[in-house]
Amino acid sequence: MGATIQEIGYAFLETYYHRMNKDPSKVSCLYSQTAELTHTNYQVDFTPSSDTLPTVKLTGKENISKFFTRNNKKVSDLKVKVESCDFQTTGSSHSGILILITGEMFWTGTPTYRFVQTIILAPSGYRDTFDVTNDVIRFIGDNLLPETDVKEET
Amino acid sequence: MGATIQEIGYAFLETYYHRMNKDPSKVSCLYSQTAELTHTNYQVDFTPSSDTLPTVKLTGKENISKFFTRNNKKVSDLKVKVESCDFQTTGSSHSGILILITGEMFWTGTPTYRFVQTIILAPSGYRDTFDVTNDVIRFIGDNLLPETDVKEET
Amino acid sequence: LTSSNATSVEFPLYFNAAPEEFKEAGSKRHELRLKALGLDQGKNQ
Amino acid sequence: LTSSNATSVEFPLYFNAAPEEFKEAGSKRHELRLKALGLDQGKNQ
Repeated sequence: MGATIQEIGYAFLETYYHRMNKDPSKVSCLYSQTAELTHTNYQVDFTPSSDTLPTVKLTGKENISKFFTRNNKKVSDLKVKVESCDFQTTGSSHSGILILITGEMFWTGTPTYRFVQTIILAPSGYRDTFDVTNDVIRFIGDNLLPETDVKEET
Repeated sequence: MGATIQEIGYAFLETYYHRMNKDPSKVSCLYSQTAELTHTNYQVDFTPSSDTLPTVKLTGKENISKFFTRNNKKVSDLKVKVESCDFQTTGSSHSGILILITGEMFWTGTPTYRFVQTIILAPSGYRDTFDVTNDVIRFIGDNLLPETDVKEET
Repeated sequence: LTSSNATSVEFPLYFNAAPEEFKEAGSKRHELRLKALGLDQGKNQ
Repeated sequence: LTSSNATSVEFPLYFNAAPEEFKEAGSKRHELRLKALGLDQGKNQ
């Protein structure tokens, strides 16, 4: 394999975010048949005063395809700033790639939302191509205030 | 398999953080032979004015073992607050578990540091046990100020 | 293995420290925040 | 596949937006921050 995992990873991110922007209905082509996706729950209205967004979990390429098609408008409006990427090899014989991304995203008219995302790429079986097997996003609040009344655990 | 991935995941985290606290030299037993670890770089002095910490990447159980043993004192002093966990199944036949953690950590005398961490567990081959194949931590700054002078990309 | 959230866990979870122990460290972080915002007048210790 | 960081990339990376487009959205987030800190006097819009 000629390319480093960084090169493959960055090229993937370029394709991934570009396709969201240009053709959401084809984003699911990047996923494996049994992929799992935890992504922005677009069915819930964004709360203007909240600095995080809820997520929803989907399993399988078909459900993922429906998700991106149904939320076509929002998905294509997504704007992303990536602040860091960490890469590791993973899976059998380390032929897969794990990417840990941090950054901010927004949609027209919204504030920025800070997020972390983990994506796992596995060799697709075709020469030098990869499928997404896992994709998890989690939004990060600011946690600005010091803890004054910490909840007790039971 | 009787336990859910959540149950396995939380039980793992309990073991993982507890062992850091009680016996750092045995933390590496949780990792697979060829595991990759991106963790706090304890060889660099913490900068008091910074809200993030640098990380270092290690490959293989032997190097991971040396890392935890060399940094014994700091590792055993680690205190962790987990604010969210996302779980997905991963790997061949989805027998592995991906965990995306967000939270805060600190050491005696330091401020809290916000972090995100991705851990992948794969079946070890022994009945119902798992090895860590990947473990990546990334510290998150506050990014408090709005962007006034955005750097241009070339 | 299902995608259900059967395990009910209440966040945050604390490891190797009681919730109170996070207060002091958390206030140090908060001071860094105020400094970053230029709001740390009279609090420089 | 190595652990080297041969690929030099300058962060942040922008996708589907120019850096300037993040300014307005970023300032909305900043207003939420000031509100959370109780520092939003005279800025309620």
